[in-house]
Amino acid sequence: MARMNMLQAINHALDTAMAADERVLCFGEDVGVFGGVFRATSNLQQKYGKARCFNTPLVEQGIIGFANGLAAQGSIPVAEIQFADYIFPAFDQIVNESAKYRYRSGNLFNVGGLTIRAPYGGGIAGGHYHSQSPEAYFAHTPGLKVVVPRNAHQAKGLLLGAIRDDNPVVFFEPKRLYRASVGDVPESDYQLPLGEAEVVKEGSDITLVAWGAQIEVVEQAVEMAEKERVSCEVIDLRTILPWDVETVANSVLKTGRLLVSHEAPLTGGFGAEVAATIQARCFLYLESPIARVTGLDTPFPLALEKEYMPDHLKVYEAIKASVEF
Amino acid sequence: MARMNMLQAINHALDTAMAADERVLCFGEDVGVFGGVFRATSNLQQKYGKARCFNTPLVEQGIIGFANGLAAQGSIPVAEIQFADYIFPAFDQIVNESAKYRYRSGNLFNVGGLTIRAPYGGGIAGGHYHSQSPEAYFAHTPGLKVVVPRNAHQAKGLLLGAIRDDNPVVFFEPKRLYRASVGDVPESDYQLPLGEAEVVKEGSDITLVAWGAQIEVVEQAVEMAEKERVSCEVIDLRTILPWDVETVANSVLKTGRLLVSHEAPLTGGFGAEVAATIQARCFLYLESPIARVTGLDTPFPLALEKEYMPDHLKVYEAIKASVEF
Amino acid sequence: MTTPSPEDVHTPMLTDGDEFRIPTYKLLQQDGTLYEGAEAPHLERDKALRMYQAMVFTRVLDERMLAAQRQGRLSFYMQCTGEEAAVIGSAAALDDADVIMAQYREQGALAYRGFTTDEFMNQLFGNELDYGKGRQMPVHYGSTRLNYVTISSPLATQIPQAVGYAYGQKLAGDGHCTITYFGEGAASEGDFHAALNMAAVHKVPVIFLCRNNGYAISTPTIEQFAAEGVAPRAFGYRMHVIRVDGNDILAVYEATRVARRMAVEDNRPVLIEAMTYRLAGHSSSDDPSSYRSKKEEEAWREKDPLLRMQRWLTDKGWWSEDDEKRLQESMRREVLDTMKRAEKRPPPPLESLVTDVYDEVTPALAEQLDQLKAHIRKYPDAYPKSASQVTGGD
Amino acid sequence: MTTPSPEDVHTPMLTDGDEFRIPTYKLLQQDGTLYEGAEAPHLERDKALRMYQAMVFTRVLDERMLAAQRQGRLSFYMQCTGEEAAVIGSAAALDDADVIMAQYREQGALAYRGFTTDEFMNQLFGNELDYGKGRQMPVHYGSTRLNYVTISSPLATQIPQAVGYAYGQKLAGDGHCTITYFGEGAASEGDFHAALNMAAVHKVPVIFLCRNNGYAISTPTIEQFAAEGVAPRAFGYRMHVIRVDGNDILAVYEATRVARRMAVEDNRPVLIEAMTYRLAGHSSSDDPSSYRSKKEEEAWREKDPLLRMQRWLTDKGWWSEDDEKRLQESMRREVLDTMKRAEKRPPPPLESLVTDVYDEVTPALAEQLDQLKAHIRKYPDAYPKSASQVTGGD
Ligand SMILES: Cc1ncc(C[n+]2csc(CCOP(=O)(O)OP(=O)(O)O)c2C)c(N)n1
Ligand SMILES: Cc1ncc(C[n+]2csc(CCOP(=O)(O)OP(=O)(O)O)c2C)c(N)n1
Ligand SMILES: [Mg+2]
Ligand SMILES: [Mg+2]
Repeated sequence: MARMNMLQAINHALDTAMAADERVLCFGEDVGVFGGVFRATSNLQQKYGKARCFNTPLVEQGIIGFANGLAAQGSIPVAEIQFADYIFPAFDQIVNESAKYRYRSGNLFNVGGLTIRAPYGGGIAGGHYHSQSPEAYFAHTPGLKVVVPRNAHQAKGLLLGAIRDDNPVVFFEPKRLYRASVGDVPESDYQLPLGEAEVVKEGSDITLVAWGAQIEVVEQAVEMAEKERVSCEVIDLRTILPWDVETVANSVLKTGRLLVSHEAPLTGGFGAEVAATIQARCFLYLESPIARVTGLDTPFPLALEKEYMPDHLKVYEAIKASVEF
Repeated sequence: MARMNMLQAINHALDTAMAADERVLCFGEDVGVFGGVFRATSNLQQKYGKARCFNTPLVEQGIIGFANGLAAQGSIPVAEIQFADYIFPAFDQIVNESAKYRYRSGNLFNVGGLTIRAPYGGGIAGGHYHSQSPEAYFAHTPGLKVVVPRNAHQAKGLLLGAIRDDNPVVFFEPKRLYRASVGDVPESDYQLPLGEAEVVKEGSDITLVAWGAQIEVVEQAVEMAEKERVSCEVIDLRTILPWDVETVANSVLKTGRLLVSHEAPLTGGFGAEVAATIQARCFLYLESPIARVTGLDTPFPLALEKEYMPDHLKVYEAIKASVEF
Repeated sequence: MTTPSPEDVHTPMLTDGDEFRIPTYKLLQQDGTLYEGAEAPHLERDKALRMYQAMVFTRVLDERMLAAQRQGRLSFYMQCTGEEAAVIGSAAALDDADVIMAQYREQGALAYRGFTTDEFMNQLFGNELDYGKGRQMPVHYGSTRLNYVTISSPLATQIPQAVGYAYGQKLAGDGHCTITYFGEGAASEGDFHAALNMAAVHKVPVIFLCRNNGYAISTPTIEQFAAEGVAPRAFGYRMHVIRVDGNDILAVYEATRVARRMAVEDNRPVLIEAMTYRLAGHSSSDDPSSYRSKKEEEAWREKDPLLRMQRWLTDKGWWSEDDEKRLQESMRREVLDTMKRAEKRPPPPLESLVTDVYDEVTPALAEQLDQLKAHIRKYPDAYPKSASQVTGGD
Repeated sequence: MTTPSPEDVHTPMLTDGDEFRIPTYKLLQQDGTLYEGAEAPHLERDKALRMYQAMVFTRVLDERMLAAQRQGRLSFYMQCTGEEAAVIGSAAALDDADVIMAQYREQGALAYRGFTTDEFMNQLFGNELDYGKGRQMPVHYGSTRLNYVTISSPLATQIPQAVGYAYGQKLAGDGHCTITYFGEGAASEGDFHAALNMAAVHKVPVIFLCRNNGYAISTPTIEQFAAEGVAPRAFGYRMHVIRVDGNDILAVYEATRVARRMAVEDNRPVLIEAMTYRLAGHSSSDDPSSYRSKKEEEAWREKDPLLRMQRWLTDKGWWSEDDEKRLQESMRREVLDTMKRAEKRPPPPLESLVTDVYDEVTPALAEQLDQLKAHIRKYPDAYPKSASQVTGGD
């Protein structure tokens, strides 16, 4: 075990993956000598050479197109998109190509080796174009896996899991936690499973579902709520697609209440899917409407970011509203 | 009034808009002399000249980038994307640019004049890449309007509404109905409102929400259900974003049951948003779980398209399950 | 980065590159003889005949399948007609283990590599033997055995993928390269630009073969780009380029052979622009008469690449009228017989709806399949293709 | 399409365009004198001083704001330092009614057009007077008055937009054009390729000005493209191109003037590649020392475009050391005073969270705002920026 922040944990995961399998490659804008604008790929070029860790020209659609081809060939590309806000030029390569490669070819070809890493989310005064949370766009795309870690330990284990998973994975990293989330992380090679949510905290009155940086926010709200004797169960979804319906449904069958929280705008956010599925699965057990605490239905602001965000106070109020319904 | 199919109605709308305002331009791949692969822009180049109706090079990101600039300049571009499956290379220009132009500039600049037309949906043996229904991707994007007409009359009125709406509109045309939907369409200039759903048929036992070609499917199912004395209310959402929560909620308050149906895959489809919102708004009035009848969580198939589709039989079964819950 | 910087200038001189036009490389004339000063590439008789037979097969397949589409037996078809030399000449210059990432009009390359008539038909009819499990429209072939990556409809996406694939080949050090085919229309996509740039920067053994066939559906090249063709774009990436008469199989073969050597031996990517013409409609859904003249078509029909090679072979004494007749007949028969077999085969099993979305069927998909089966059991008549698979319960 | 087709060839000759290198247009030497044989463009004294003052203002603004960022007063900043001649020389060659679509490092153009210090500061501090209503990061300026379209962070998106904008200008027939600025890094995006191609095909009055400043964040041009620069890409579109010394304001001015004439009079788009250097870090978050040498930076500091123009002005007798001192001082004072005012101003009103998403606030957004207000009323201390706006109830 070592104390690491999330960036170090990610760097460690990449290092581990590259050391263990020479087919693993890391590339993207500024990921070479510089180690990426957040330094997630620090020292990898120095250690594994320019052929396996390198800068690409500034073209996201090319990065992912190139990565798809590499994966089809049998390499294990880990492509970085500098900010999740800049993943959209590659949307076609991800949604029409990565996601459908295996299906359309009847499994003759696949890009299962592909992992796409991108820092996402708000809370760093990044404004309009350095704050978006686009997970829901990808979660509507069968064939992809979408993964979001909540802390350093999870980041390393899930990233190794993603790299070794035989499906294309979009791995969103909560950049607000890059340096803020520090914890004990095994230096050994370990993987956390994709497709499995984790019950982070057990409770009996209400189930709270979130992922990534929002888990911390939810935990703050829970602390407030528990002082008022509301017993909260907190679930980190971890994998957004395919998501772990069973774990959430079982929890709601027990608590009778559900709140989902994410930074992305309300409308069409992944919270809608969770709510829609769970209201059907747990209809007779629900004691109050499923609540969603999310970003506003606006583009991401800057000066009023604090007001925009689904912070712990908003979550806390929604918990209260749910239990007092 | 004249008998028109949906293509003729769309062509009529474009003609009407171009005649009424010389700032209106139509362009895209093969839309010039050829009139588009479906012939929606037939004769417009001949009538209004090459400067106002023209072919573009084969590059969707360029088409929409160009259209954004034109709209910012004050023109009223109506850009065609040949198939909705090919809109993804333009995703960045739509989601990061069109949608955010006004907000990010504090309304100094906007692309309100922009309309993007694209044929979408299955049922034409188009397989994997000529069948997708991508409306949910756009519905998660504040700043856009997303509109889908269900028949020829609606197509003309909504398209004129979209062209004249001062916001960027993505207008998805159900290509399965292009020639199949024939009806009386006024030859005059008329608009239908965006943002308003329409109660297509009143009923008291269950509310059925759909849009585009799926309305016809739902109506077939309703016919079967009503034979068994289930009174169905059918709502055509028409505008997917921003959607008309009031009309749906009022209906569900009355019927106590809701079914949403779309062709797109279940997970993260727009049905999730409708279900999530309505379970919260109508919690105490719901007599059964909100049902979703949708495409499977797979890419679009070809040989087994019939099996994949949310057809009238599946809708009918879901109606029964809901009222018998 | 070896040549010195050119002189500075002190008066503003703008250039559009028109001084630097790229010539067209040609060897074979339409009458089957070589241009003066031209030398035929070294080609063994067997190989030359293999190439020619692939051309004839492609032509026969195209004719028969278009007819089948017209008869309503097939939903859709796309012809390679007119472009056989560009496609087969280039494929023949490769090692069969080199990887092909094509657009959709390159069935000739697949035929050259030995895709069987059965394999063609199974895909076209999307039956239970289709490798693609009936998920894509006709002509979306793929073969791992033949290193032919399954066709994908979104244009140009395969071009940067080919660069990535070839980068992997370079790392693997197996001496192979990737060729990617695309139309002059597809070359307008952003993915094309990304691909050429990345290939040049990362020194990737990839060959970009642009079939400039004059049209992208109805759009003529003059509305696709202002330059004479796609070739000068290579200069923007300091990539080697050669423009070749795409109806001249010898020139295409030789250009590709030279390009392959640069790619594989020096890791230098090459762009080849094959000047040709789409003699047929864009697809079986298209009628070109509304956007181009019969006269133009006729002029190009005169340049038929098949006839040109046939004459060359005949001149060499490697081919006769008799051979031609026999070949045509046997191929026609084979295509028709195979088609009959293929169209009668059942569709892929119902399970194939949910397999291959992921490496393993997820619980949610298994559940969706179960629900679907139960539903079909209730309404077997409504789902004739799969009813028999679910009746009897499971 | 006027020049005849070049001769056919019968041996395979590949070219990468290296024969056709593009020279750099230069007028002014670093010592302020013209190159031999060079002729200065016609420039009135007033105009020359307006250009120079914009350069100085930009430099002063950059220095002060970087310092402010280091002091924690400003969240983020990006400098134009080293590239003032490229940006201001080109802007000065336009009509002020021509439209500018810039990347983010072109504050010089805005300064030249007359964006006031207040306007700069209000944007930088995202206060209630920021036209952008505090929604974007610092340096995302925009001005309708000055025909300067609001900056957008996603790279290269403005390039095809500029083509569309200019197409609209052409239809309107108002004799204006659009210029779009972008870095050599952004030119790798697919949108660049789309834009140049569409501009050439549709004959659009647009000027593409590429600031080739050697780096895209940490990525040097050698890892961005294999060619010497961006200029030869124009050949791919049969577009006119000129490469210019970007630190030479006279050459940039004249190149742009000529380009503008081609654009506006003949509807011929032009690509200008300005060779320059980003003297500062990429942004206030960047430290370039880890990816480039001090020596390299020093070499370019020697080519300072400000000094070069200052010397030329001094030679002409239009400028003195005294003038310089006075200007620097007054600008510094103005920037500091204005900054103090701007940073004290309140943020935009709470309502601005939901306005401008659409032309009108939708009912759903109005409801979200109401809920937010009610919430802030409950926890005023947690939202200090907006609490005062909601207390007292509404
Ligand atoms: C991204 C994308 N946009 C549009 C289409 C529709 N489409 C299919 S083929 C075609 C024309 C392609 O022309 P070209 O690349 O020249 O190839 P050719 O058909 O001439 O062989 C178009 C527009 C598509 N398949 N993909
Ligand atoms: C689409 C997109 N991808 C990545 C980024 C992140 N990014 C911001 S600036 C930059 C480098 C730009 O370099 P260049 O175009 O050369 O301009 P310069 O900074 O040198 O002026 C990058 C990668 C972005 N803003 N947009
Ligand atoms: Mg073509
Ligand atoms: Mg740069």
